Amino acid sequence: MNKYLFYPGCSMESSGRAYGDSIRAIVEPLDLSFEEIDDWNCCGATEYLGINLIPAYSLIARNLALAAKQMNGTHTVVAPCSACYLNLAKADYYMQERPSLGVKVNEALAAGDLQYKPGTLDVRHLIDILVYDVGLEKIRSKVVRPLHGLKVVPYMGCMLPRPDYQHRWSDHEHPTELDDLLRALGADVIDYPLTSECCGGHMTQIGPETAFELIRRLVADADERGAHLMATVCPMCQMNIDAYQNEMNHYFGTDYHMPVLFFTQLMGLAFGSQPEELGIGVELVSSRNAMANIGVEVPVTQEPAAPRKKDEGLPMPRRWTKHEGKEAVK
Amino acid sequence: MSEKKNERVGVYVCHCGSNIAGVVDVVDVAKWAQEKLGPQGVIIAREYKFMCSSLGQELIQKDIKELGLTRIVVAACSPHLHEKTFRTAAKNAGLNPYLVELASIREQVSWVHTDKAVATAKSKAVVSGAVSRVIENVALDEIKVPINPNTLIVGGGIAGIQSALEIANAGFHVYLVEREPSIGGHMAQFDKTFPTLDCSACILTPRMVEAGTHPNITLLTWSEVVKVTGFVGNFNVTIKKKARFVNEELCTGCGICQEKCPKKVIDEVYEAGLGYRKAVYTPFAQAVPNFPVMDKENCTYFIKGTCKACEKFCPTGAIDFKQEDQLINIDVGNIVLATGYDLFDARRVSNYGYGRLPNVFTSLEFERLSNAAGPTSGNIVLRDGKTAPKSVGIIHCVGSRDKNFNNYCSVICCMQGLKFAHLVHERTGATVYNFYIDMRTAYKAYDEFYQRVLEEGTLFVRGKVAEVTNAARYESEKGKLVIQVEDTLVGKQRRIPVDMVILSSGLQPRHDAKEVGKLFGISCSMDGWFTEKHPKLDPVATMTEGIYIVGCAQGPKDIPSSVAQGAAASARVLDKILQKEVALEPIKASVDQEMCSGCRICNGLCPFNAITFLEDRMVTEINPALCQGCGTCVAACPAGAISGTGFSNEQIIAQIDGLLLRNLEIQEAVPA
Amino acid sequence: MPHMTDERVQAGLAREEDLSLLHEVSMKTAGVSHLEMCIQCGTCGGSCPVALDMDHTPRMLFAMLRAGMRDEVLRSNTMWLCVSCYHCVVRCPQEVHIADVMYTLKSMAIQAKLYTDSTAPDFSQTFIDMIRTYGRSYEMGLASRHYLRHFPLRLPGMIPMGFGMLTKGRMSITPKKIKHMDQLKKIMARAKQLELTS
Amino acid sequence: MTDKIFEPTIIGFTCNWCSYRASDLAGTARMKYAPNVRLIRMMCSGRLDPTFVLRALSGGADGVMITGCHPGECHYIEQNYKALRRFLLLRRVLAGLGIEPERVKLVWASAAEGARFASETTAFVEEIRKLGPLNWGKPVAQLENLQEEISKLEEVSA
Repeated sequence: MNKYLFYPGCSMESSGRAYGDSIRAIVEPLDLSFEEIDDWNCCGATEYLGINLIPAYSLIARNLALAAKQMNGTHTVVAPCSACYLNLAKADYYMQERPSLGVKVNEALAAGDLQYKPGTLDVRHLIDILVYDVGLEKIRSKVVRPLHGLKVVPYMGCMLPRPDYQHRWSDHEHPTELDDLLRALGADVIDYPLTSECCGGHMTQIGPETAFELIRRLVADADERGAHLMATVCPMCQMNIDAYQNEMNHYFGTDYHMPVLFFTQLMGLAFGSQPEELGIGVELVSSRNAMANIGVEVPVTQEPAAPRKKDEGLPMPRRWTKHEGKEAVK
Repeated sequence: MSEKKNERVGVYVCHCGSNIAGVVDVVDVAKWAQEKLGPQGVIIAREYKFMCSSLGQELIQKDIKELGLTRIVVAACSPHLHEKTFRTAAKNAGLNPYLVELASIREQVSWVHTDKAVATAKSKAVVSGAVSRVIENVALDEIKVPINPNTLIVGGGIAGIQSALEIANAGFHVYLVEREPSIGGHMAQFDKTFPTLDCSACILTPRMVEAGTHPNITLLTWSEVVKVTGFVGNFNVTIKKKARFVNEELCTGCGICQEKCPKKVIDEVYEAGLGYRKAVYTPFAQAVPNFPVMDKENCTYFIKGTCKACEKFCPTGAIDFKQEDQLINIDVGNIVLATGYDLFDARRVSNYGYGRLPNVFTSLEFERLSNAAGPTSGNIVLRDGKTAPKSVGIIHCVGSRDKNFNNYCSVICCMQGLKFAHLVHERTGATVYNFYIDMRTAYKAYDEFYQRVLEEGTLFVRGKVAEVTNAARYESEKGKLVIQVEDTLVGKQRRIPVDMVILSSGLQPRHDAKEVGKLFGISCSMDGWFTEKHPKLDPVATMTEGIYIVGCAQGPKDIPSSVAQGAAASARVLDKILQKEVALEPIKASVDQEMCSGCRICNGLCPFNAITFLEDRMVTEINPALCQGCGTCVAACPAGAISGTGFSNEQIIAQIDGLLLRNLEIQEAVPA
Repeated sequence: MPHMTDERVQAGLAREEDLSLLHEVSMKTAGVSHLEMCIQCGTCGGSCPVALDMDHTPRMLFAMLRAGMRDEVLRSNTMWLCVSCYHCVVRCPQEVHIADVMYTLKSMAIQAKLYTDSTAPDFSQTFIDMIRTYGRSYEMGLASRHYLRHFPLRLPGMIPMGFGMLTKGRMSITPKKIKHMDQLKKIMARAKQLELTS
Repeated sequence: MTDKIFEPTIIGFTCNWCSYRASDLAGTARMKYAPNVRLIRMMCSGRLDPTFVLRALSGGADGVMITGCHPGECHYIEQNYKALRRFLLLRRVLAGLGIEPERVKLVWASAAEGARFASETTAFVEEIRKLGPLNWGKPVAQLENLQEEISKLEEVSA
């Protein structure tokens, strides 16, 4: 049983409820034990950093300090939300890079009888744990209902692979962790060039037109590539693309219907859980048609897009892998 | 520590114009030395504007003669700059050159500190250390060794070829070692050369042939240096000649074996992965030598045990499947490294899509595409092998000037990008965009070439390209590669759809440069290029005497500079050869066998195998010819039986005391 | 000693007195900003997904910082449009912490009251008010308060979405609160003090 | 005197090929660093006899900085590893003598790392400043006996 400290983040209890439900469904088959950080608080998302520096980092660091107190046998904090993951990782990193910041943040924490020594914890995202600790082999072994026939675009979003302080990801631009994981579930993974583009973040709140354009780009390209649905790793991405898709369609006069599910929901399905246990159905852009492709729920079929023909031509260079990079640097 | 010595020391403090005098009160330092260090033996201390000038040197020489000085301290720049100057001056005045010490008060004081009082005080301490030390110096004689007139050149690109020809033409023998089956290097892959657009093969192949047939050049291709021992004038080198599986005595280079070989493989080296070759092959038609090599990994016979088509058809019976790697041992006096560069792996810049988006090409791929002898016979086409592009984007600085990759300018990429623009215009009539951060065309006739390309109608966009994507955002972008960039001169983000993208990839050190450096005992810079002895005044020599570096092994450069360096290194080698012998620094360790207890602690410490234990007498001995003078054994000897010239315990301890001004205390406690 | 980037000043490579505005921004930014290293290549402006809506690209903003154009910089909408996608940050050849500099410029603009559109600062303020009260974010309260103030006309259009979120259990009507609100308040009060004195 | 900032005196040992050249480069590039270190050039950090360090510390130095080529980059192939071993041993001996082992620091700097040389020097001066003056008045003769101890321990070296 692999133990981790768990920082759920605010949306796990509300807009990202389906994420929380589906995580609970996969934890057991994968022998994972997540221990929630006691009395954690909001990380401040991207809002606090733009107002004050020290309060913003102190808010984040309270969670790190609480987690450090709760360490017993593990020093890894898992965050399923990309924004939370980034904020926690960032505070840990900058408190080291700029020692004067670390000193001040600790001074603030001291007012609440807390302290945090940067570098104490390893802050990691859920998918990082699944791909690199649990391993694709084990995930593959738990699949009882392969997702053959489900055309998925893997959408990693921006705050996960970047800025990547601890060099955890395969690539900043086109990370392949989610592709690999979905493939292990048997899904038909579509190469998605926009995998790490932004969903609009908080712009849905403060500049909706700007956000709609970003959502349009993502949805239009996924649609163009014949995807049945998008798989995401972040509750903010899910919320923006799912909840604002209708608004976006209205704004541009388009008619896209691109469901967005959490990757853990797809894992749960593949592991044999029932759709309702996984929060499938709470999305606003219904995945009903998409799910029909793998015989889940109501059998309303959607036409699959014709596969492209590959022409013979000049040979292509091999694709770059991080592994190669490490060798070259050596 | 030691008994009082009666040496007559002269101290000379250099102003170095204002370089030192601007921060250090040199007059005060000299005055202090004369007063305070007088009891130590300083009988004269002077300051002078430029000690290294001939007048400055004469000043010292005059004092040596007139005041009978027996020791000299020059407080000036780093010993790496002028130690030799002042040693020679002393020698010419009849004083043993090793009785001169330099105290660095420029690189270590005036250039790095700002507070005058502190800098002056530190200078005094540094001078005091040097005075204490020089008193313990002993006269040494240079060791002269004969120079072997043969030269090894590693790397058969244009720099190595040039270097080899210069030395061979002067009448001395050269071993030219090349890792690939043919000499020619990267230049053999190019189509045209900037700025004159000479055909690369046309100007290179005559040189290759000359090197291949020169009576003074032994060409060892498909070979690698595996071991180097010895020192300047007397290197012993082991070279591995890899099995070619083709008998060079019998092969006529007719090419039938290549024709008949059924195994096609992607040619990752010469064709930059864009074309194919056979398992038995010469990389290109003009290869020198023209004997093919067999690629064991891909040969059907070696994999499956049957085939031998080449053997069946070879008219002279030159195919030899039983051939084995051979070790060749040679003696040479000097070594020139011309090992070249690797192209930056553009796949690492994943936002440019190379390796993911088919119609993104690297510079070397484009060279092959545009080369009449290349896989498309010089037709510039997309990766489908047939469609000509209607619009082409050329991206500069790929992997260069970027802290995420290589933090230096690769020098050639701007001109290379301009050359590509010209060739695309000329061959396809396509619209061409060049994306640059800064246009660097600083060399003879280079900027004129830029203007020519401007005149041809190339569209220049100043901005480092952010990404190349196949995710169309608008209808007009569908099926295209979109280059997204900030046009910094307009201040707006632009998305430019094109059919083809060429990445002007930078140059980087050979992947094995570090190991090669270690093999030859030279160091690499932070970026991985071989380090020259002096960046301005000694650009082809290295810290290791007798080893020279030329061409891109030393840093990114174009063909003219590589050729110039090749020739420059040859001049340095010929200079050494013609002197017939070389003087070595007499910094060596030796064992006082009376004091040696035979404990053998030192025995395992020497990486040069200079230490041997004499079983019969139970003492250790050091071979001065092999000793490199590092002093590790000196430091380790518990009996104090090993001493090292130039850096003896007495010298270093005296210097420590001097630096801490303990010499003053002692004098005060015990008046002389 | 004032620190541009501590190491570089000590090594004599950067002089902070020439670049006072740039230095100020750098100092107020988390981590080591490397702002003085910008070579104006435009990677940031090229990478930005929302550059088209910005009045100045980030690159131009950095040039303006160098030129000491304080008011023009703080009045710009650039930082308010930043979506923190970090594309520019990982691509920047000079390792400038662009996204963090944007946060700094937001806070400087708020202090100088130089932003032209208050939607973004208000949203941030509302958001952190929620956190200061509950310790957690409260989407229902946030969305309704924010939309009511800034997009009242849009609110009816948002109702189906809000309704959907509610019926599907994705938004709760009551906020959650952490246990040790007192502790968090003490920390935040001290942090605010430190912010003012630094 | 008491309220004056303590300016430590430090002896630095450099090797001829990497770290001394790094200090030269720091000079050529006019990088500024703390003026408290006085350098001694040796051919290799492997030449460092622990006696030298003890001599410096007993003779008035407050700290000693030992510098050499990066591991694997030694001009003499691997002698800097021997310096590393001696350094570790030396720190133990110092601790045994009641001296803060932090007073001796080992820094690797290649010939290209002028900036590193400068920043490491400044950092070390600050570390020693925090430790305060050493004022080690023990007679030198006593220390020299230690050399024998150290050499014996060195037999482990390959």
